[in-house]
Amino acid sequence: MSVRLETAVGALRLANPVMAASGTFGYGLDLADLCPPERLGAVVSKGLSPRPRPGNPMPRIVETAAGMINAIGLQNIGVEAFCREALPELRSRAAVVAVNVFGAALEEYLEVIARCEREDGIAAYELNVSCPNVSAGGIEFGHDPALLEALTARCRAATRRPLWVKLSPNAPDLVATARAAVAGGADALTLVNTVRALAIDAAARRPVLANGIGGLSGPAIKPIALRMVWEVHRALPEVPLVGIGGVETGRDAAEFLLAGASAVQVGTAIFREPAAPLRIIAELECFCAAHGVADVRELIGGLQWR
Amino acid sequence: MSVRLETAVGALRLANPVMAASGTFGYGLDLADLCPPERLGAVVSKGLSPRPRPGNPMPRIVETAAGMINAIGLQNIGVEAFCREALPELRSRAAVVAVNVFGAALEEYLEVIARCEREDGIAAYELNVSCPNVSAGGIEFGHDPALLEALTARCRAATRRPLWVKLSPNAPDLVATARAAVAGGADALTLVNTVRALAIDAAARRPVLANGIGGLSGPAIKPIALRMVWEVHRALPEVPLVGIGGVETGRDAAEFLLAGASAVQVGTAIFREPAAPLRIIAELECFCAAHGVADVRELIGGLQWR
Amino acid sequence: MIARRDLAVRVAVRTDLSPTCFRIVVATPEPFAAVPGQFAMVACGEGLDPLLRRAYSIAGVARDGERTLVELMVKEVGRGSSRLRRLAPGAELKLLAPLGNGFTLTAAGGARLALVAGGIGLPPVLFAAERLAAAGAPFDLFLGAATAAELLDVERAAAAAAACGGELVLATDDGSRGEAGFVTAALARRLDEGRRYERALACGPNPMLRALARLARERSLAAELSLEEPMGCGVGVCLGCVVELADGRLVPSCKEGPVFEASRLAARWSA
Amino acid sequence: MIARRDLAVRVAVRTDLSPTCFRIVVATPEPFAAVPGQFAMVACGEGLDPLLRRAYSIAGVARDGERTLVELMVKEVGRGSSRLRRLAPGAELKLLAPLGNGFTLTAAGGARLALVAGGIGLPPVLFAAERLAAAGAPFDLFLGAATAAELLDVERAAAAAAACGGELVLATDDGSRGEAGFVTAALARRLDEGRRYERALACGPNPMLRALARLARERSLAAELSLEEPMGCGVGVCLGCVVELADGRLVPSCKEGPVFEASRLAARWSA
Ligand SMILES: Cc1cc2nc3c(=O)[nH]c(=O)nc-3n(C[C@H](O)[C@H](O)[C@H](O)COP(=O)(O)OP(=O)(O)OC[C@H]3O[C@@H](n4cnc5c(N)ncnc54)[C@H](O)[C@@H]3O)c2cc1C
Ligand SMILES: Cc1cc2nc3c(=O)[nH]c(=O)nc-3n(C[C@H](O)[C@H](O)[C@H](O)COP(=O)(O)OP(=O)(O)OC[C@H]3O[C@@H](n4cnc5c(N)ncnc54)[C@H](O)[C@@H]3O)c2cc1C
Ligand SMILES: Cc1cc2nc3c(=O)[nH]c(=O)nc-3n(C[C@H](O)[C@H](O)[C@H](O)COP(=O)(O)O)c2cc1C
Ligand SMILES: Cc1cc2nc3c(=O)[nH]c(=O)nc-3n(C[C@H](O)[C@H](O)[C@H](O)COP(=O)(O)O)c2cc1C
Ligand code: FES
Ligand code: FES
Repeated sequence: MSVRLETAVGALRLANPVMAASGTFGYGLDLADLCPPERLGAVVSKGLSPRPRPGNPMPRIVETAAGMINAIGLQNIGVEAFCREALPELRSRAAVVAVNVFGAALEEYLEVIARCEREDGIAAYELNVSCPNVSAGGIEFGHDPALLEALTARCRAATRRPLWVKLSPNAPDLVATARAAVAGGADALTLVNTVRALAIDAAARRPVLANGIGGLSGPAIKPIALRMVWEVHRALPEVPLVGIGGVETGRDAAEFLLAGASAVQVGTAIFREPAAPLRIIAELECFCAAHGVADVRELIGGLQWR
Repeated sequence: MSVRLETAVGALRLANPVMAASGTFGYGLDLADLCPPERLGAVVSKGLSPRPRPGNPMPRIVETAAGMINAIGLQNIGVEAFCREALPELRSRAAVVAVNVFGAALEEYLEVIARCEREDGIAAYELNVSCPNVSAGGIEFGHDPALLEALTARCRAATRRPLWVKLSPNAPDLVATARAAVAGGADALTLVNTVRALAIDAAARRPVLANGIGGLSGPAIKPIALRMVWEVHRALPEVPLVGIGGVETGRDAAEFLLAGASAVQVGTAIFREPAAPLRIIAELECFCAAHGVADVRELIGGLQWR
Repeated sequence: MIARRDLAVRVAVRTDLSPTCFRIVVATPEPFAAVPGQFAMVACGEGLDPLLRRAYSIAGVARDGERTLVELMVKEVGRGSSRLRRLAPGAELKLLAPLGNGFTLTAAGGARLALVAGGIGLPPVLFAAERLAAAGAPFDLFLGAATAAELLDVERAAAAAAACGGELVLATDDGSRGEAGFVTAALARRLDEGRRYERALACGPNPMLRALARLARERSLAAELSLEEPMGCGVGVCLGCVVELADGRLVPSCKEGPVFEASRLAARWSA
Repeated sequence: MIARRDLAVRVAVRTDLSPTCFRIVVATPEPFAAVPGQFAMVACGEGLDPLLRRAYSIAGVARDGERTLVELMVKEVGRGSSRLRRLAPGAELKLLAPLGNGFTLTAAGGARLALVAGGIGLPPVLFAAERLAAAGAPFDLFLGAATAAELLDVERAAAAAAACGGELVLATDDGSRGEAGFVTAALARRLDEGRRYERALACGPNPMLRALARLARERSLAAELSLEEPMGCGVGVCLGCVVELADGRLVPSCKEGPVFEASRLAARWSA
């Protein structure tokens, strides 16, 4: 049985529903030998700020049960270097590129978008309003619906490209946050970012990470992420969603699609296995074939509530 | 080196800081052959309602990565049966018993407490205001600070015994909820209950659990629970806390103590290993001895923030 | 009855029984005994994956010099069973056992039992057969599977049945060995022919158990079914494995079961 | 240089080197080559525990008929290494390699290198020693450990050093074998005696590397240090392993390292 894997996130058509997540695939080319970006539905860049950022002190990552906590602190090369160093090759490979945008203030988001608007080959913007690592940073936008709506509206006005807002699982009211992003003009919502978490070095009596708190990702959070995708899908069935959180297998991807996502992103799994997104695409295809799904879009939102 | 393991949750003194959590140790005697309740700091009963409850339809549990989701639906034998069938033997074993109280309405909490007040041998009440399983049930109390304060105050007025409030990790504002419980007269806070989560059977296109949503527990949530204990401890340093969520080892217990808990509860680990609480006590003692901790209370809140 | 214990055991033997099923025999220096139908909660692999133990019916218990051998039969299905499959002799394993109630093996003087197993439901039934054979109690043994390759340990089953003149009836859904069709149909044919049983003892997939419960109700045959509900703890404290009884109560099948009198179960079991 | 690949390999040999350290040799039918100092990201165990791969320095690469043997030396410390320890020959393993940059093995005609290893820092240093020995390049080999039992593979090290007339210097913190005290002190004594080295190549615990960096700065000795920062991915995308350079940049040590010129590192490395 041949399976159609094409999907779309709003108006953006993707060859398959599996993307590499922001912060886990570098600038799209770092793993090109093991996982060619052009074979993925899309690649999302590491969060880009107007200028390079050094990030947090070490240690920045720690493993937990079926998960990891990171507090990278949004280290990145800056939007300028991305546009000059990575984008040309991504373009020539015809990879679908979403730029993950991060700013310490509203103006910084606009700066990043403005710089990217001068470039071809960017398929969408994904606003990171949910990174829990930088206290002066994005976290406030993602936790305050009014602020988030204003941010989204300003970014919306700055581009005609698809605009995704990446939601925080730590927001006091997820659905209210989702509505605010949509009200501000988001074309789609990505959910979820990492869950605020703490690891303690008991012998040293200190947090393991230099930053103290970090963000939990990986299979541990999958059941939470799935629940959130479903909650937002149920509240806003017309809004395209991108599901993320602990996707490790094609079956996981199918679960997110069923919960209402139009596509998924793969993060931590890439650290375990750089070619994980390719394997997941293949497994998703097998899953569809085995279950009589001729078109992967049949799965989207197909969960039958009991 | 000899280690003092005694601790106290508010005025309640415990021989050691390790309790069996509500819903994972039956009524305190079910595993007495493998894990004698009198050897634990305390045992917390399965959530008791005024009358027996049948609980949710099957399936009720599903395993996830380093965790499990349950939607038992608070099946229990009712407070009357507990007082008649379990309490006498718990008393004669001199086990320290906390009664986990659950009600579909405020009056039901009071009913359970009133019945228990007629009995000796109950060391504390733990109000379950956070169970995410029964939509008509406790969830509203735990998510609305005003309601929670009122509930706590009414229960406070009904007993002179220590009153613990068990917080939900799903509350929109954890610290506000904690403050409300304390304002209502709680002697201590237990945190956390399970995290709302969803597992999907992709082949069947249905939630795995009959109830749809359930509560995630186990090692997967430990980093989230630790973060929450620390956040509440930092906001309310004078309030005794009982830490819970994924405790599997003595080191995990030490981490919760460092984050600010005066004692810990062990839940899912008991399913993996009925004698887990005993092992955890022994490991905690070893940890203390190895790190020059003569009195386990030295650990409480001892985390040095970076 | 021996008290349940959390035993640290070592794998003595690991052999394939079919392309998907295998036998694991573990050895313990501790005294151990079990009733057919009882089970063990087995920690399948070190660490946290999988998190929960898996329930496996005890397929046999034997004394071997200083140690006791406990036999399990497992079908490779998912995370837990595939970890078990990869164990080599000498590997350590934790095993909480014996758990649950077990079958009623006594029969009124000379009365015959019908032992019915479907697929990987064999272990407790084979254990029962061997116990009955050793006691000289008469029974017929019905083994069903989807196809010939999934009929496990047929020679041992034949020997047990032969020991007291019982019949071994094989049935496969695809007719590749023994009678074609479901094993419950094979039993029904014996009843039609006038054979009488004091009681049927059965373990297998739910559809088989339902068919048997229906048959038992229709023919007024006493039947004990060993159920396999998903289990979290195996010891009655998680309430994840409850079974609905005819009186409406939901009882943990790990504690009140896994073996239930068919007539005690809620109507949907024999509907 | 051979491209990195995610290889599915099988364990060929697993032997103990000390009470806590062991050797694992894996075999692959694929062509494989590596530079001393390069490492592999190894998936230690099936399933999700542990979640992330662990980095292990390559201790040697050898051709064996149709297959290539890749050697690792591991100290049992935690979840990952204890899983590896329990692997039996034939077990499957995934191994992403070769990764990182490796040591500079060329030296100006006839100039001597100082190879310095502390504890389980031995593998890349031994690999370098054997490569240099094969090429006839002169070096002295300094091996340090806390105690005699933790000096690993001394005979192989002696053979490599002997091959081109180099000295093998052993040092233990407790003086139970070789010179008493830190291995860097043993190196300092040689420098004091007037011995000259083109460059030092070192791997070991951070305190040792710091001591070496200090020594190198004080004596104007070029030194390359192989660092072991906690790694998430090993391929430069998680930014969990960054090292601060003297110019203030934070660079992923898995990609720009793990070997760094000591003088390139931030001042705190030689403070
Ligand atoms: C009392 C009892 C006795 C049992 N005896 C045996 C035995 O002797 N031999 C044997 O091979 N198995 C037996 N089982 C089943 C066994 O406990 C495991 O469920 C089975 O091995 C699958 O586990 P896994 O980790 O390999 O698969 P998983 O990864 O857990 O799941 C694989 C698939 O099986 C399904 N599944 C999981 N658990 C169950 C369950 N309990 N019942 C039905 N489907 C399930 C899952 O939904 C999934 O689709 C018994 C179960 C019970 C409750
Ligand atoms: C480039 C590189 C090369 C390495 N080469 C070798 C080698 O050849 N042989 C070898 O035995 N080990 C080597 N290591 C270390 C190895 O990657 C693992 O960190 C080590 O085996 C511990 O893993 P574990 O899972 O057993 O312990 P874990 O359960 O991860 O941790 C056990 C303890 O070790 C600490 N720890 C974890 N990771 C590191 C780390 N990277 N550095 C220091 N402490 C850590 C933890 O904080 C914990 O206290 C190397 C590391 C790197 C980065
Ligand atoms: C090391 C690391 C760095 C990350 N950096 C970013 C980032 O720059 N921008 C962003 O929106 N999300 C970032 N994330 C979050 C991931 O994109 C993703 O939302 C999260 O990890 C959950 O998915 P997973 O479980 O598949 O990893 C990062 C995650 C990790 C683990
Ligand atoms: C099967 C099951 C039943 C539970 N029942 C209750 C309950 O009746 N009352 C309650 O307050 N918490 C209940 N809990 C929550 C636990 O007490 C505990 O808060 C949670 O499981 C997290 O701890 P753990 O990770 O150690 O399991 C239950 C948890 C599980 C897994
Ligand atoms: S499996 Fe936990 S109660 Fe039966
Ligand atoms: S380990 Fe991930 S960037 Fe180096």
